[in-house]
Amino acid sequence: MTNLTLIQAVNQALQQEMKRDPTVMVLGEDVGKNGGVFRATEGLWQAFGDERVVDTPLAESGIVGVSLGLAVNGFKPVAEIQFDGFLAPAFDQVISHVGRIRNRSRGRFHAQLVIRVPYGGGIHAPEHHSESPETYFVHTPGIKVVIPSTPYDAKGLLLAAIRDPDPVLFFEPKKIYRAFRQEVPETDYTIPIGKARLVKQGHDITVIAWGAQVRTAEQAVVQAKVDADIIDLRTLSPLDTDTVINSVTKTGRCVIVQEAPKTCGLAAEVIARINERALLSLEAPVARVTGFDTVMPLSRLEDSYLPSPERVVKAIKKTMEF
Amino acid sequence: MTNLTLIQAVNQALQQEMKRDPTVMVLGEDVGKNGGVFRATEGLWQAFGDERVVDTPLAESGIVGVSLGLAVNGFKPVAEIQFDGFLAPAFDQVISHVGRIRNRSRGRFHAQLVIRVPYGGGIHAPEHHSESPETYFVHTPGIKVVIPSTPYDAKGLLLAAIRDPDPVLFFEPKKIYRAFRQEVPETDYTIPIGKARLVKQGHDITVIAWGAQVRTAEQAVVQAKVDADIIDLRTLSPLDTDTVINSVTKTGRCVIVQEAPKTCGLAAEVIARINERALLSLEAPVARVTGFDTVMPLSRLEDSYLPSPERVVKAIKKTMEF
Amino acid sequence: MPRKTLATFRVSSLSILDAAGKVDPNLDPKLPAKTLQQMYSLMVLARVFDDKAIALQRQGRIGTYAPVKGQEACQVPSALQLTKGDWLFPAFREAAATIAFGIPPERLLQYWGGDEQGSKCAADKNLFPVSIPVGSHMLHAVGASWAAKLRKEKAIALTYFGDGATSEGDFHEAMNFAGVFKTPTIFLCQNNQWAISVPRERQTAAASLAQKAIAYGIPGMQVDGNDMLAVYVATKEAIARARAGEGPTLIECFTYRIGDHTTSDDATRYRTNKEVASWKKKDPIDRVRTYLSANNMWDENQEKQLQLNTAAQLDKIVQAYETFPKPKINDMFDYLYAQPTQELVQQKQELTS
Amino acid sequence: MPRKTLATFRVSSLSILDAAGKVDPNLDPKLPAKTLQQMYSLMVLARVFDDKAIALQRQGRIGTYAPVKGQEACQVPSALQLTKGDWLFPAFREAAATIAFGIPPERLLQYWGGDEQGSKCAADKNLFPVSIPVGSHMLHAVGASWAAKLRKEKAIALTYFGDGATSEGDFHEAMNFAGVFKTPTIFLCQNNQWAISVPRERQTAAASLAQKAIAYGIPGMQVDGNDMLAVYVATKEAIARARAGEGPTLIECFTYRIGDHTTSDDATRYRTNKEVASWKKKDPIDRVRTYLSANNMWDENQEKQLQLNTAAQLDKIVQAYETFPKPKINDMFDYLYAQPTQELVQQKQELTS
Ligand SMILES: Cc1ncc(C[n+]2csc(CCOP(=O)(O)OP(=O)(O)O)c2C)c(N)n1
Ligand SMILES: Cc1ncc(C[n+]2csc(CCOP(=O)(O)OP(=O)(O)O)c2C)c(N)n1
Ligand SMILES: [Mg+2]
Ligand SMILES: [Mg+2]
Repeated sequence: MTNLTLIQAVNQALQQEMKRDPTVMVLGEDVGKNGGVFRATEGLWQAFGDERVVDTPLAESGIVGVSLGLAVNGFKPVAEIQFDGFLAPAFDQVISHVGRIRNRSRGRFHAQLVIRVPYGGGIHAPEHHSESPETYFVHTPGIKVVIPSTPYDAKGLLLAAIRDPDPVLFFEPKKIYRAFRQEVPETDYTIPIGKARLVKQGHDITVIAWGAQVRTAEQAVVQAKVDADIIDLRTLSPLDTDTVINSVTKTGRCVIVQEAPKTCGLAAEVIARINERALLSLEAPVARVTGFDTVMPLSRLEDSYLPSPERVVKAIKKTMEF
Repeated sequence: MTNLTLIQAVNQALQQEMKRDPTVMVLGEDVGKNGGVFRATEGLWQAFGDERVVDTPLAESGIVGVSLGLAVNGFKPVAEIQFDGFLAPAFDQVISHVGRIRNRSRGRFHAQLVIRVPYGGGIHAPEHHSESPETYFVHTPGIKVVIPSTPYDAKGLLLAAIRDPDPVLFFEPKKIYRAFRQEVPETDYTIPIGKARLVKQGHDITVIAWGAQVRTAEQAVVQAKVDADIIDLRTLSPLDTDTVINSVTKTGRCVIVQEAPKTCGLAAEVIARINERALLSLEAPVARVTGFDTVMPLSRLEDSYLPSPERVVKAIKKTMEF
Repeated sequence: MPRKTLATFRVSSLSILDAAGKVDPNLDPKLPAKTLQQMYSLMVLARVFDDKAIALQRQGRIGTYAPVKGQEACQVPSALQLTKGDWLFPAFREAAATIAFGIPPERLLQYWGGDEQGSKCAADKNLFPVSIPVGSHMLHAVGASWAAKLRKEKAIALTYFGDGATSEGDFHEAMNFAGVFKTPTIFLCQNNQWAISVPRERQTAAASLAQKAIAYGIPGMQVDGNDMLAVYVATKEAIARARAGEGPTLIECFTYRIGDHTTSDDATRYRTNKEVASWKKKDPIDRVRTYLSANNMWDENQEKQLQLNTAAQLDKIVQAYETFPKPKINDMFDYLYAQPTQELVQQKQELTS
Repeated sequence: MPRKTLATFRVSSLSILDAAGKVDPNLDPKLPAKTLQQMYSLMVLARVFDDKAIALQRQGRIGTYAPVKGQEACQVPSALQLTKGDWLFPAFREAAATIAFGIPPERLLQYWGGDEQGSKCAADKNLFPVSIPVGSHMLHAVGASWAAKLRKEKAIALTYFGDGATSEGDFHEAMNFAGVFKTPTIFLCQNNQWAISVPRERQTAAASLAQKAIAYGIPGMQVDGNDMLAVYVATKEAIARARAGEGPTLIECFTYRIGDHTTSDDATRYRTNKEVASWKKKDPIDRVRTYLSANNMWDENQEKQLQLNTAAQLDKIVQAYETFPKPKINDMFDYLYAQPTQELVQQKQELTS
């Protein structure tokens, strides 16, 4: 056991899995000697060399498309896209090919590949460096979408993702890359993809979040002094609907915290599922605390854009008092 | 007044607007001499010449990126993306640039441009030719998303889109390009972007659809023999929430028909808004009849994938009997 | 104003068997008669298959189809040289290459007939499914061949695409990755002069597509794509270089699409009969027959026999296609992931119950 | 095996003012002293601005910043030649070009300080906002300059980007569209040898970036990017060609990023001090001062005066920056559309109430 930050846990997972499985490769921009702009791949190039830790040309569609080719021919690429905003140039490869190859070939080929992406706002970075693009991929068939919110989960989920026979988009909440440490076993363990985490149990209300917003939710619950279930979705696709429904059936009230723009965000899907399976349990409308339907602003206004504990508290209170 | 098909109405709108406004340009793959693979741009090249009706190289990102450049320097490009599935290569330009230039430049530049895209399934076309990608763009700030379901609306909405000072993604339901004719005035008229259409008024239930699925909804309502409000959303972004809420407040029941994969589709957002503003009016969960969370199959299974009147009837009945 | 010359480049072209069926003796690869006859027979099969597929589409027995007619000499001599372990990444107009690669042609009908099962090739064949998004699949060829190289295998990847595809960003990224990582990838561009209705000159201001290789520091050449021998030789050399670890090659096959773009297209809208007729005179199959006959490697009897055999083969192909079981509704749910998600299981139940 | 030569290509390179400050007399454009002094002064201003921006970042007074140090000679002589109506499309490292284009430098600080208002240039300046997604903005330059051409105006567009950007698909599509439509676009590639930690050789196997122009049938050349005169001459010719309707040009400026990639980067992790030191000897500003002094166009007094003036100017710039009003929360809602949507109005209310 060591006390690790989230990014250290990512690094450890990569280190250990590359050692264990010689078909695991890491590729992307600046992942080699530089160890990644966030240092997620630090030390890998030194340990595993130029053929397994590959600095690529600056081309995201190329990185993903070539990774698919590597994957169908026996490798397990872990591609890094440097920032969330730069997934967009790779969008076509992800949705038109990566998510389809198993289905298109009726199982003859499949893509065991992971795309790691530093995700979300909170570090006052330039434009396109603070995006929350999960909706695009949760809506897309054939890809799994995972996002840890703790160092422990980061390691276990990343190992599960690399071993998953299907493509996994692995978002890493960059705001909390180094925000806190947690005991992370050095041993090999996985956390099942598709299962949410009950962060805390309560009776009055369900608060749902993922990524860095789990911390916002936790803070808000303390501030609001409510007895809440807090659910960290952990896997965004496939969604763990049962955990959500069980909780909401119990509490009858729910607030969802989402960093992405509001409209057509994942929170809407969660609400739709609650509507479908737990409507009669609801004592109040499910509330959304989200980013706004505008572009993530540059740093001066970033904090106004992101969900804050205060906004979540307000929503909790409104929901409790409905 | 002439009896026109939907695609003829699109063509007429383009003809008339190009005549009226010399800054309107049409560009895309095969839009020139060939008149577009669906003939939407038929006759334009002959009428307006090589400089205003431009066959481009085969590159969607290029088409959209260059259109943005044309737009900021005084033209009003109407770009055609040949099929819905080929919007994906242009995704980065649309979300990273087209939807952002006004905000990014604090109003110094803006993009008065339209991207026309034949949309959706139902014509037994090859893979990637039958997609419903609206979620990706409704979730994206800065772009409007419009989809007509009748010839009359097609003309009025397209004229409004070309004249809108902001970028509009204009989806055209290809299944009904030639499915029926409607009286379309030859005169100049626009239909406001952002307003839904009440197709039919009723009391028992609200059925919501857009694009080709409006017809499915209409057929289902007849088959189910219910007295329904049928709403054609017409503009998907910004959503006309008021029309939805007014109707659901009245009927207390709602079915949404969506061709796209279920999870994180637009129907979820509509449900979220109903939840937020009309929860207490609901007598039953809002039902979704959608495409499935898998890849649109090739032609043999296409009809099983698409929402059918039968599936909508089933959902209506279940909702009525809840 | 005088400047220093930083570098000079040369792009070469190759043609061996001309339209009249005459071989350039200096360039003749002197292939065994058997090889020549095999390639000829495969081209003939591809041609009748193509006609049949169009007929089936007209009868509503398959869906949209993209004919290969006129491009057989680009595909057969190149795909035929692939050996066990090699990879083939087609676009959507590669019926001839697919057949030459040894895939049962009824699989092509199954695919174009609207059933994904048609894309499930045998375990010992590395044929990637048809890739509809133009230009997007070359990256996969780069990746797969890179994997082979990393494992120190001799396998290579051959990928086909059109003149239009060279305009896509992914073409650029694929060529560039291949150059940087020296992957054993053959980029075979079938410049058939048209991308649907858009002529080659509208795709790029470059005088040739072959010269695009210069941008990536890799070899590129143009060959007569209606010349079976030139394509054979160029591909052979490229494959040898790839297997020897010398990296990728771009081959521009200068050819022509004789038919419509697909069965949904009407090419008379945008090009002249005269142009088509002039290319028909350069037919890639006719010239081989002329050459073989003139050199005593083919006679009327053999031709008759071939026609009969091919017709019989075609009947069997169509029969095999029509006896394939219909796709099941479950198929669209069951192949998306190794294990269907709970949501998919529910959706399947909902639909099938 | 012999083949015909289809085509040959030549890529040229240009350098006029060497690292020692010596001019090649055969190539000397013989610019008026005033022009030379103006360019020199602007480069000096850009240099001190750059240092100041880094300092401000260290003090937390602006956010991440991408230094231009070492690349001033790529930017000043090119941007300075733009005239009214012309367009400039920067990437993110174009402080020197932006200043030379006549934009108040405090606007740069405002932008890097985290306020979009910094990107709102004056109505008579066509400066596009900083484009962070690498390679994506050249398409806009093609479109804007095409628009000018269609209106038969003389305006052109100049766009800057790095060696890394040439790997992106959008670079390819932009160059290709420009070639096909002969748009008046100058593609100025600052090959500063690094894309963050990735060296030039890893971006492409091509020996030069200039040769990539061959793929698009447009002129391309390499110039010494630390040579103000070479950049001036190459850009001037390209602009003249563009205005004359002769289409686009690719100019590869061979240069070096002296500083870190951005203030978030630590370049010592991936490159040697020796390499940096060797490039410092080729400083683009020093050589101009040496040249001007040796040719009686600059003396110590002028230098002193310039340093004083520049320092004073810099103070004013910082002061101007710090007196800009803070961005308002409303800003993020009010500029997305011409008219905010109902949803945005509600969201704004929700946040600000
Ligand atoms: C990304 C993308 N854009 C558009 C299309 C529609 N489309 C199909 S084939 C084609 C032309 C292809 O031309 P080329 O690459 O020359 O191949 P050819 O059809 O001539 O074999 C187009 C535009 C597509 N399939 N994919
Ligand atoms: C599409 C995209 N991918 C990745 C990044 C992250 N990134 C910012 S600058 C940079 C390197 C750019 O290199 P180059 O084009 O040579 O320009 P330079 O920084 O050297 O001026 C990278 C990878 C980005 N901004 N955009
Ligand atoms: Mg073609
Ligand atoms: Mg660089």
